Amino acid sequence: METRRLPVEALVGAALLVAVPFVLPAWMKFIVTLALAKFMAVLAVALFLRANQVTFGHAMFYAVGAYAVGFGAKWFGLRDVALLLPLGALFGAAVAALVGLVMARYREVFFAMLNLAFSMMLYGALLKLYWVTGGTDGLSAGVPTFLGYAPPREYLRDFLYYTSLGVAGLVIYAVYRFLASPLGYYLKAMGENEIRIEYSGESVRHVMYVTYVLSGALAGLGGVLAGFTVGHIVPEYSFWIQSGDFVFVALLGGYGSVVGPLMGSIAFEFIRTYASKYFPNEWQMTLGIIMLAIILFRPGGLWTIYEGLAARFGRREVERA
Amino acid sequence: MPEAPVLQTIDLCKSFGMVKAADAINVAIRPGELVGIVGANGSGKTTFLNIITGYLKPDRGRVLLLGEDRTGLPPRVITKLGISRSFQIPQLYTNLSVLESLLLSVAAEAGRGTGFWQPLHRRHWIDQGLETLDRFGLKPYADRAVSELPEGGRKLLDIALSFALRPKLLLMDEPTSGVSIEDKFQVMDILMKVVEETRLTTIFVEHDMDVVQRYGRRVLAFNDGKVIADGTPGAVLADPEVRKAVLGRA
Amino acid sequence: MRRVLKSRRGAWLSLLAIGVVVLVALAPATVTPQARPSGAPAELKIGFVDFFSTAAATFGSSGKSTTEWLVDKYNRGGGIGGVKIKLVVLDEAGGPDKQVTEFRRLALDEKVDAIVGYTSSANCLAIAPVAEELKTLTVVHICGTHRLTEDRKLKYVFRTSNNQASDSVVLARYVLSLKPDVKTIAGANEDYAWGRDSWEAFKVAMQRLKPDVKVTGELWTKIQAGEYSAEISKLLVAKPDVIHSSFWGGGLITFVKQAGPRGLFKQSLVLFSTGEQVLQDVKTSMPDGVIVAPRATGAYFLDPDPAASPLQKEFVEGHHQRFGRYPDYPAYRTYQAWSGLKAAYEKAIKQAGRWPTTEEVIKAFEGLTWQTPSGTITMRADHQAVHGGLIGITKMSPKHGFAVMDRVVRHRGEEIMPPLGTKTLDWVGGIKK
Amino acid sequence: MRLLTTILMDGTVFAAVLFLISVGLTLVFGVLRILNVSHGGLYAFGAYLATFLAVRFLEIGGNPYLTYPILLAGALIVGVVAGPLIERAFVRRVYGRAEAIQLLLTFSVFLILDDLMKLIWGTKPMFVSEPYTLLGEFSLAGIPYSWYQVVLIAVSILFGGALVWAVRGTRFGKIIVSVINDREISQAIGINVSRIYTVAFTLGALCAALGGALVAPTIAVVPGFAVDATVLAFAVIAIGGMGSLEGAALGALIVGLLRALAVHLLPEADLVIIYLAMILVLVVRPQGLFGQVVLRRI
Repeated sequence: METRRLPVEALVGAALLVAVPFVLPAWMKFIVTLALAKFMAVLAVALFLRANQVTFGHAMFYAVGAYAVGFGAKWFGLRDVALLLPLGALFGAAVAALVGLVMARYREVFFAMLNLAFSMMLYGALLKLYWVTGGTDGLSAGVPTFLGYAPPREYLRDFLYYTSLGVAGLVIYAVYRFLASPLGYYLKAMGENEIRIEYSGESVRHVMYVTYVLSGALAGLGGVLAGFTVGHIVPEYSFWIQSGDFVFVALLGGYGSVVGPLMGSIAFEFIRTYASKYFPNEWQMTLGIIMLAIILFRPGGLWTIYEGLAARFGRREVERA
Repeated sequence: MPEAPVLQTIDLCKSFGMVKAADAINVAIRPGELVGIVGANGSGKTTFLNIITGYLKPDRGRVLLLGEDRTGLPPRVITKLGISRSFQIPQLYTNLSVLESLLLSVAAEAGRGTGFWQPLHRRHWIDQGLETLDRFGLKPYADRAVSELPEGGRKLLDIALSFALRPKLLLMDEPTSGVSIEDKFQVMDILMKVVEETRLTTIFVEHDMDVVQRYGRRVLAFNDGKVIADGTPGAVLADPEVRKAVLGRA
Repeated sequence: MRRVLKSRRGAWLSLLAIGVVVLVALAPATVTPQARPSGAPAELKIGFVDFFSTAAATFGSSGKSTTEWLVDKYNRGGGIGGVKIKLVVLDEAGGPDKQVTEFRRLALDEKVDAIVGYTSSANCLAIAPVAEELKTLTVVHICGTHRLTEDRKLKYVFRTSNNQASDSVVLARYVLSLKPDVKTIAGANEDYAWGRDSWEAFKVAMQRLKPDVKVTGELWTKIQAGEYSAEISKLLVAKPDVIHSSFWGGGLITFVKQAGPRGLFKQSLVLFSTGEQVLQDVKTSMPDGVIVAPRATGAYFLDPDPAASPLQKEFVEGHHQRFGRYPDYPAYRTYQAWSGLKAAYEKAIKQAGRWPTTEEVIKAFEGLTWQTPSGTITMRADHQAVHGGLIGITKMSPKHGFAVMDRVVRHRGEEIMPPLGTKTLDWVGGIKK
Repeated sequence: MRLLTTILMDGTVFAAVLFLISVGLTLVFGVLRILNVSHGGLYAFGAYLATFLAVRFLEIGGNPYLTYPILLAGALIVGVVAGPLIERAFVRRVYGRAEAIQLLLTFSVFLILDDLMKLIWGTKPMFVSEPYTLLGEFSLAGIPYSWYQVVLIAVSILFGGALVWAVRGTRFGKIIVSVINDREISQAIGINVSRIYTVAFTLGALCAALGGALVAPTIAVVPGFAVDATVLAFAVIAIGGMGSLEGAALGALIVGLLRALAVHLLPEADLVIIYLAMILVLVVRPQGLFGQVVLRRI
């Protein structure tokens, strides 16, 4: 049923996203680009939410990806997206592989807190190593090239947009496969019952670890794209509030599916922008109220709202036929 | 030379504070045996399973599995060695469907539980999974959420998940507890048919004398962490000490 | 029935009469004194971005009050070149990625003609390339990092106040004039770029001006930490002659509150590079004899003397009347930004003889000299403004109910800013007495 | 020697502040099993209202010595109004839901509180000095300290002691412990668990507000300081063991002393020392120093 429904909608969704630069004004295109970048970090967080684990520290890997861009530009003159994307993912995965050794043992509040602590350590280091990282002033990203090609300035944003979209597409495919694999199901299952997994001869720690490394790579990718999109990289990328935003967005979109976080990311950027437009002094409160409303009335996030609509719409079609 | 026991425990001891949950337990289970363990609540039956499968570490003594000392290894490793267990309170993935849950056991048994690229829903795994569900009478529920299963179904699925691992020894912890009296024997009939067909070495723990009497070939009676009787159902259940310990009357 | 009708008519008539009277009374005020240049838009939409949340909101509230006061004043006078200003206000909190998003929305969606603001160095560095990309005229009012104008060549971005190095140089010169025999210095700064830069420049300047000065302690606190007991103890133990601190806002007030009773100000000469900003808030808690600077801003609400400077008098009195607070240095720096933007527009209008393009405004801005309450400001070719800065030492003023700056010394812009084309850090290392 | 006493004194002062910030958080976690992110917001709210009332009181010419009860009154108001309100209106609805949801719910309450304070009290720093300076100073090994700092330490000890006594030695405490150990059984034996939750949350809110009110005289209250309080409190109770009162005390002492040590001997580490301690403790002893491991019954 679902498999039959999905491709059509996926195509429609993809077509809409492809059309963005032609339909939406330039500033909205920027917002969607940034949303696509952050989506990958949100997806990383959403993976753990499926397993009932919260992380208040994944901004750490997001920052690793972003600083790969910053350092690349500062020291090595690197500014090619095609080179920095895999590098950022690699660094993200490498740091996650290291931190994950410790983290795979922890669950629930401790998992959340320890992630927080590690990300705040990175935050502290980025502040501290002022002479290397520019401290809070941050680093500038280079003007990106694409496989060595430097697009004309007026098309640069389109290049970035479509690169982000392409990477997002690949990420969606990869994560979709991951979630459909045995390990993906074990991840979901562990939120409910770790004991049964251990008594199946599988290691929950291994499930956590692989997911952690994957999530590090994803958030790293997101960081690279965000670094190029925003153009400026600061320690706040690693701040716990940023991690909190990721969790919030995952919940807003709904972490039950791969597409939910994407919907959440796009919605969040627009909500935040309009909140600060209409309530320049109370935009935080506006976000808080929306989040409360989602939690209390739509715990499945935007995705379930959409599913509800689709179900109703689908039924009507059936009735008509 | 007789075949090595599937399971042998030597002088197993475990205390929780002042309570002795296992007190010098010496037991050997040979291949193909169907053993019922009977005892009142708190007599140490579940603790015995927990120690064998590595959930608890014994204070003293050794656990030999298939002839080798495996004392203190974690459940995951014990399970890999071919010792599966089910639980008094079913340990299920309530957020998955019945078939998905079972597929995870199938994948684990195939040694592919850690694959993260190829799908879980592979044709031959699904066939295998449905076949197992069929054995346990759960096929009609395959696409239902685990949370929707009735209690009897939950117990059966819990055992099916362990069975699908194709163990050399299956341990069942109170397979009929929580199941209504009317359904008890139905559940046990299904289980015993599976065990017989596959000639699986099986231990099941029960506090219900009737069930043990009817299905056990060999019965161990537990009291205060000690094995107080070991033999045929008739002999053990006739033992006045056992009757006193299990039923509270001679 | 008739009576009702009649009475109603009477009411309408009297309303009309009042309306006419009011209109007549207002007429002189609403007639624009300036003729609108040809091609002038209906309104000039300008964004103002400053902190309205987080601890830095203490700067933002001064920035906002000045902006409101000034824009009202300009609009009463017909706006800029006869075009009224429409203000769009945005919060600077939320990190650079939010600021970059907001900047784009301001420029492309709201289609603002210019943007004024940015207090945080990270934010001004982040939006500068975006301003260049979108060709949006941007006037940075407070952000102090020298990297803004030295990392890249700016075309659309101007900074109407001097950079952070000036603060430290002013402090160093003032310390040596008060206490020529200073032997030891220590720093208590927040552990981020602003604190690091401030201390580094001060240390280098001190060592350059008096080579035998020794550093006896460097403290790096968390930004806006609420507990300085250990830091204060350490400074009490080290007993340096001079303590430099770039603490600001709430953190600074907390430090003063905790250090005052414990005698730190009696033991050492303490200097606060942003101290002037909190004087009105700390009221009687600030002891006498503490060096406070409004960074290196050229004005203070008592200096130049309002009695002698009409611009200063109007601003100080107007601001105090409306907001119950005298303008502080973020207020003066906001004033500098708005008045610079206005002056640039007006010069461009004059040069073009019609409403100017953004490029023409930029051309007019470069080399512009304009008057502010804080004196004359010059915009250099590198889009960095040069102006004088003053500094003083606290003295309780019973008249005001808080400490004011005493023994004010004023430095000319050239003394405290590196000349055009010189890197700030090189220049600080080579300053002369 | 002098360095040692200075470090000890500074560390203890900071520890007292940290304890006041975090004790309510650990209490709420212990009973409700919810990490209340809005805790820092309540702390800040307490500080704001207490400061506001004290400033107003002094403005109308009140006796400075009466600012102490006024500060406490401010905290009391925040605690008994905001506590039940937040628990009944929001937190109550997510009992038994996924942990992520619980965390995010309190996070959104935190965001709302943060802006609410700004709307009520504006963005200019607010402060009251009198309670701090009134008590005078004393000298320890040649270094002057304020008596108010000693008061903070004393109040923390008294406060902590009172809480431990309330949990260990009173009927109410026994009920709480029973709820902590097993909700269902407590319900079965006739304890109104829902009311206990409200009371515990309110008590936590009260602790937070009280902490804020007591620390307020030493600081300037500014927008955004709730954020710092939140993260600090997290770190302290993670180190000490979440849900443990003794843990909060020990955690506060460790963090306080470490930071004082860092400031005096290794100022560069001031910023990261707390998180470093947290990581070390959690890696070696995941449940925190006083935390307990719970084994699932199967």
